[in-house]
Amino acid sequence: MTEMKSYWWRRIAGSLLVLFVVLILNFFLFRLMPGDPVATMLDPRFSPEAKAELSKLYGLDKPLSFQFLLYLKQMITFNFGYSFLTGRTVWEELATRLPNTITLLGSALLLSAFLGTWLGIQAALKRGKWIEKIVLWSGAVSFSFPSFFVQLLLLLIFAYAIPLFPLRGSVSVPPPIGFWAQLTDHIWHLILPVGSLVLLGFGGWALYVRNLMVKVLSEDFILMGEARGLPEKHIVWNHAFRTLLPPLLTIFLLSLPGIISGAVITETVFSLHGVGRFLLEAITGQDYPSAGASFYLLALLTIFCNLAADLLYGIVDPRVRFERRGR
Amino acid sequence: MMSLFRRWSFLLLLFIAVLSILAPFSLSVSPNQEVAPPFSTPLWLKRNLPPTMKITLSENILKKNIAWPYNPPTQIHLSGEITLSVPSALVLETPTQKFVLHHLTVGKNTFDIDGRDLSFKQRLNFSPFAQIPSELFSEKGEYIFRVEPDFSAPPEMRGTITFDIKGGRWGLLGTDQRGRDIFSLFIAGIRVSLIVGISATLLASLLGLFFGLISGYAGGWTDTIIMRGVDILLSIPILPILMVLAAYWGKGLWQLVLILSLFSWMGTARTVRAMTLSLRDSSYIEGLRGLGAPTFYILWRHLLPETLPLLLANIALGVPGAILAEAGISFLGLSDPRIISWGRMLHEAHSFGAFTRGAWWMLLPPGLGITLLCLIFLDLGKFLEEQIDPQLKGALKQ
Amino acid sequence: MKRFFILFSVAFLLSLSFPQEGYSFDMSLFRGPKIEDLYLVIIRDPDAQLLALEKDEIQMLTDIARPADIERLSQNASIQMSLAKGFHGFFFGMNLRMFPWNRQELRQAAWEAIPREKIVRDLFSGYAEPLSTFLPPASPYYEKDVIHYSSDPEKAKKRLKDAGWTWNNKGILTDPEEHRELPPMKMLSPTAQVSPTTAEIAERIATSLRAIGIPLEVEPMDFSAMIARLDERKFDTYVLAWQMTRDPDSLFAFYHSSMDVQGGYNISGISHPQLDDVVSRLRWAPDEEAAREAASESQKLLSELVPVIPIYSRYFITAATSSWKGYVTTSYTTADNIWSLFQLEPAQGSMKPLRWVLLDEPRSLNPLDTSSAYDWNVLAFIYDSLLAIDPETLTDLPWVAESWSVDTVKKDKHNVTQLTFHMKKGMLWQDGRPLTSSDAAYTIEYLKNHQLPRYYDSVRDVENIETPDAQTLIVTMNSTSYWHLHNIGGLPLFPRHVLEQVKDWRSWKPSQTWLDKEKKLTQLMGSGPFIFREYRPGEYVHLTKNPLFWLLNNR
Amino acid sequence: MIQIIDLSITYITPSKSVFAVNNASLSIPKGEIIGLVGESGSGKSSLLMAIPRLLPSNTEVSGAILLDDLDILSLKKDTLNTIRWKEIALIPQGAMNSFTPVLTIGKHIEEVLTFHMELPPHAIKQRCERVMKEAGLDASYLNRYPHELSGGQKQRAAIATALACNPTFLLADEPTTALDVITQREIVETLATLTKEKDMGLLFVTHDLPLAAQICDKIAVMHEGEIVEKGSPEEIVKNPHHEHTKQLVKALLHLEGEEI
Repeated sequence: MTEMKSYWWRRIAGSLLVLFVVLILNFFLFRLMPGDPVATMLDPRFSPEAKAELSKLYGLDKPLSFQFLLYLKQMITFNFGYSFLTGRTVWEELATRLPNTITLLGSALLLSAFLGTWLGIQAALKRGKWIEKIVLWSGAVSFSFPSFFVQLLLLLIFAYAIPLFPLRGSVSVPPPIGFWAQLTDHIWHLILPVGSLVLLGFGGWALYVRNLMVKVLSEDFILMGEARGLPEKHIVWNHAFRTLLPPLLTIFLLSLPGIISGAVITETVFSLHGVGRFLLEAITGQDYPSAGASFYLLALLTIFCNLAADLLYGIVDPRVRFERRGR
Repeated sequence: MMSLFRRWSFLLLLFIAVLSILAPFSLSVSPNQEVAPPFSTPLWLKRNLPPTMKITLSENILKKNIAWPYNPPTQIHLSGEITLSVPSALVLETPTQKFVLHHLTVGKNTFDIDGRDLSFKQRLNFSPFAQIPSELFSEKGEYIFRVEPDFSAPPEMRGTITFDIKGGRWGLLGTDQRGRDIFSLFIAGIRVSLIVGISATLLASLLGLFFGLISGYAGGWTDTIIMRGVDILLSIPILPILMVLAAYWGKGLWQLVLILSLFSWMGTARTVRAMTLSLRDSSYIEGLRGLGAPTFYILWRHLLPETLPLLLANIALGVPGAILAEAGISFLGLSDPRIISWGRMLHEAHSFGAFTRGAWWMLLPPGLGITLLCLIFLDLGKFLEEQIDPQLKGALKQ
Repeated sequence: MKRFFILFSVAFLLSLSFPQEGYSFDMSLFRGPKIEDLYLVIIRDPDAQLLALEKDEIQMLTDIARPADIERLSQNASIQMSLAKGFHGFFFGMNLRMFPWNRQELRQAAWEAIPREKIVRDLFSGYAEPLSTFLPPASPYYEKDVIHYSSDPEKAKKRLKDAGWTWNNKGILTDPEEHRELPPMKMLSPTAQVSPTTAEIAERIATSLRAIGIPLEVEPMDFSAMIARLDERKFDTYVLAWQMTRDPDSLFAFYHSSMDVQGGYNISGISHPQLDDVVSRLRWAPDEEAAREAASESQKLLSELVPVIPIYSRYFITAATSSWKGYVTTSYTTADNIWSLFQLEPAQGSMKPLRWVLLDEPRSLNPLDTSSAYDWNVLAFIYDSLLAIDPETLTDLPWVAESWSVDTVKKDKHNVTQLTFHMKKGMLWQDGRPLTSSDAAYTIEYLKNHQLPRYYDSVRDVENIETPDAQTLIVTMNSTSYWHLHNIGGLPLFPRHVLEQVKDWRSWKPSQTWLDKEKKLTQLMGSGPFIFREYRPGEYVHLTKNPLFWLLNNR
Repeated sequence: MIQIIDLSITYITPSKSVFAVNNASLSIPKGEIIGLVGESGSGKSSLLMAIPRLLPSNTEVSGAILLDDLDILSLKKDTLNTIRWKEIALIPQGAMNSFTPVLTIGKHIEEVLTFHMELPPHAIKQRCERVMKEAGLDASYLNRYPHELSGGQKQRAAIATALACNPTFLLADEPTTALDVITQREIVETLATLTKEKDMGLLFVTHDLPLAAQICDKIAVMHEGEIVEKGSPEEIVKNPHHEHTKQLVKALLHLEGEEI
């Protein structure tokens, strides 16, 4: 097992290197950006001395090297200091927003992955039938529609014209009393945003799974499955899908960081309180601590997902495990 | 290759490309020119809106009748430079009411009044939110526009008064918030979306090919360095980099293409590397190396042709991504306002309230345009993919 | 842009005006608030706001900017609209420190070339006012007869020709003295994503100036990057909007040569001895007449020197659903003011929670630290101040202070202003403890000692504070200025027993720390009409009626 | 007994249709090894695959394949499934990756047992070990993955899987082509002895006439889709009638130099 461990140590060391480089890049990224955060607090009542005092507070007047060390300490200890925009600690800001974004993106990703996979498999099984046409077209459409265009349309139709779903936010005002009432109210609020993300997302999955499935079904061991008199459903799920699992899981994990950008638009259109919007505001508002923290977390998420994808691939696909041991 | 030319997507792409090349010459109106009042509706929309009219009064004609079978106009504008012998008033008589538009004094009068000015609304004691054109032209029938003397004596008048009644209808797709013709903007938008889409993906694919081949073939240290570089680039979100680079490099079209390609080559690099790895150990490459063929020769003559079909498919599938990225970037306001692209049109329509105004003719053309362009490239990509891997041929083949 | 547009009608309550004899606005008519629950619902997307109002999910939508929304709502019978002139001013600024903008006639010609009326008509469809003065018309110190530059490119060209300017074959202006051709210049403007309208206006100004031979291109950039370029004085021209207050003393901050420093607001860099003198006289005017006279004189001089070119002043427009009755609107404030809140009740049926919009997230709900308008939308309902503002005439109204006096006294050889406030008896904090002059004194001392940036300029000149008895507060300043009354009278009053518990004002989180658990009262507690109950991030802020509010049983 | 009567198979492709087998008839009695010899493309694999109806969907099959009195071609899908592997088991070509890469060999055998025989779990485990031993593989290979086995081992595992439900007939489609000569011999011998011991019928498809000659009771020669000759190995080698068989035999003689 020693080669296995050395392989993993090399992989983890590589990721830590990547993380460190990302940290340095993030730090300088914002210092490079022209502009000074305190300047944006434009208010005739702020005298020059008041502004100078503020920048002292945020430690902006200290030499760059000092700021970098402070930044490193903050990142490692996960306390990210104060956000310039709100004066609250960055962690607090993220804490109130993370649950919303995670539920939104998490459920959207899971739903579109499951729906997409199931449709992809059906399309591969029933070649030439209408279901394959749907998958091919929905795959194409989900790659080409600009998201906010679709989401606003959905909002107009299903929340305004036909008042099926609420127009905004994740809880109705005043909030219902009782855990179950609040839960159903929350879910009722999330149907449209999550639904729109799934509508935009499942096509990609369906197309990807269909192509993979078509390849796998033409493999010899599937024919052998039939030769062994196994029922078709058993072959499809226990043999074909089982071989499909490793690449599917890796793509699922690798696509996780990418969907954050989708959050910005969805959260604006449906007035949801999430990290996406906060991220954009932190960037445009030169809010170094918040932006720096958000990117640090995003980089962590990406690196973690890459590592997890590697690990999972090894577990799920024996060939890879064997291959690694050999090298 | 022949079957490529018969494909619907290829023909449509050809048509659109030709359209965008001919655009600058064929369009009667230049995209940046202000042609009509902002947010005018397209001509074919049968809302029975009046045509744009200009009614003038001068020395000998102090009264004009206007036949009015239409719905109310969207804008009215009153301007003039006259000298009068007698104090009088500029009056508009509707079938049932009479409105005094402007009091004229003896001697020289210059005035420039628009239906949207708050002072004009207050003078006619309408509420500040009233729509003057629909208040004045509320009924269908005979209207009279004339200079009426305050007292009995008929006034002599020198100079002219013009009464512009703007129907608020214009061209094929109406006008945007700056009164520019949306149709010519739409045609001009093709050029940018095509250029950004194709050149960004081409550049990205070349970069991907270059790095993929080298890291795949060379292996060892170079491979790890390039792959770690790819990991680093993948874990940096594109958003802030775009803002920093846009702030530094300025916001031109080619800066945008450069930025886009810099952040989309990693995917191609990985696929090319995987392919090179599998080919590298194949027997005939081994044989070539045995014969002492230089690395460059092997890469150029053998590995490159192998990866080319995959690359073509990759390019065709990459273009939609680039087009949507451009639309996303202009949605965040990072693109140059002087460049007319579909993404920009969609963003401006949205931020100036096209959705609430129900101006779907402003939103659908760019939105569907982007979608159509993406579908075309997706179809081309699929076609190329099927050439490489026939099994993928789905039921789509007509 | 939203960041520094302080919501006019609410911040209004805190800023002050000059006192006039008698009160035309009859405060005694008001008993209230009648409503029990007030929800400030957070919606940021303009489309979502509009749809929520039309569905009566919110009863009030404030600060509507897009003409498309205004037209649509005004045609809706179940919605009442209200319009008020504001203290907003949008300016085109030039760098007077270098050629060519150091030439006065070029600036005057530029003013004539910019089509202000057309911009207001096209981009705001009339819901803004072409500005031709340096103080918005709503200001009580607005001076009408100043030099008026009507928008006419021909007149601008004629003015330049008379002054000896010539155009080369490419149509670019060359100046009469050194025959130098105008270099291609840039105009700094925020990006279209942050503020689409401003980017549009910048484009139109550039085109109109190019038409008379001034080679100018718009350079859209990220807002904070633009501010940095302005601070470093590395610019040719720029466009920027200011939110002023009803006091004209901001003219000092904008146009006095001493303010041309890093972080100072004299960005265009005008330095003219006569102008310096008149704006200083305005800043340190001992009384109302001196202030009025200095204000008119400075506006006349500014319209001649043209350091910046005023373009337009935006109106504040609010829409409210007619499912409630009792809205109070005046020419200076739209329906979303505190007086409406005292009288509002459902048009028919039993009492139900009132839902108003909050345009963006309240930043920190920490009154000591924040300067964001969205925080003050909430805090203004919780805290009181010594004086209030008459929404009809912008004069001062008795609030916590029943009466007050402004005197100039001798303090070791030079004159200083002394303010005496007589506070109402029986005033209570929301937790039932008495509100006395020692609370007010401690508040002012706390703000001064900790140099809180937001209040620094208001309390900097406080010399000493005396509280002879529980209802009397005497504040002596170290200089004479008429505006001290407004600066001190407008401060929010904080309970002493809470301020004493605040260790570090920056990290103080009043909305999240209990003051009195049984009464469900947080440290975010004042003496105002509403008690803070809950802030649910991204959703709403919930306030309930303060049963101890003195205006409830107005004697 | 499996009887193939006038079987013809045509492949339909969008451009043209190809006649792979042209009314061939052959019978495989229980307890005998029948060899089917022909060069590649002669249609022998198609014939073999037609028996358990494993031909791809774009094929048209006419004629009849009788398993004792049952016509396999007309069977409904689920009854066909009861016959597959229970009656007729298939041993694939060595080159085919006949095992699902992500499942162990043991899992493959257990799967077939659970579907075709009602056996308690411990009986299944025992049976797996037994068939592995019969096929000449150590029981520890049960929890190995397909890619961990060499070509020969994979073929033995295939045989083990085929024997799991002790079928009455075995169809071996060029089982030893991709293997080296020594392993080839071992595999063939294991196959032959097992068929005899268990009194199964074996159809042995190959292009290698000498190999077939050694183990088969009867040999049929196929050429361009038709069975051109049938007989015992001796008859085929001694006096080949059809031109094609003659060439095959000539190639055989040349190899070994003297008469058998």
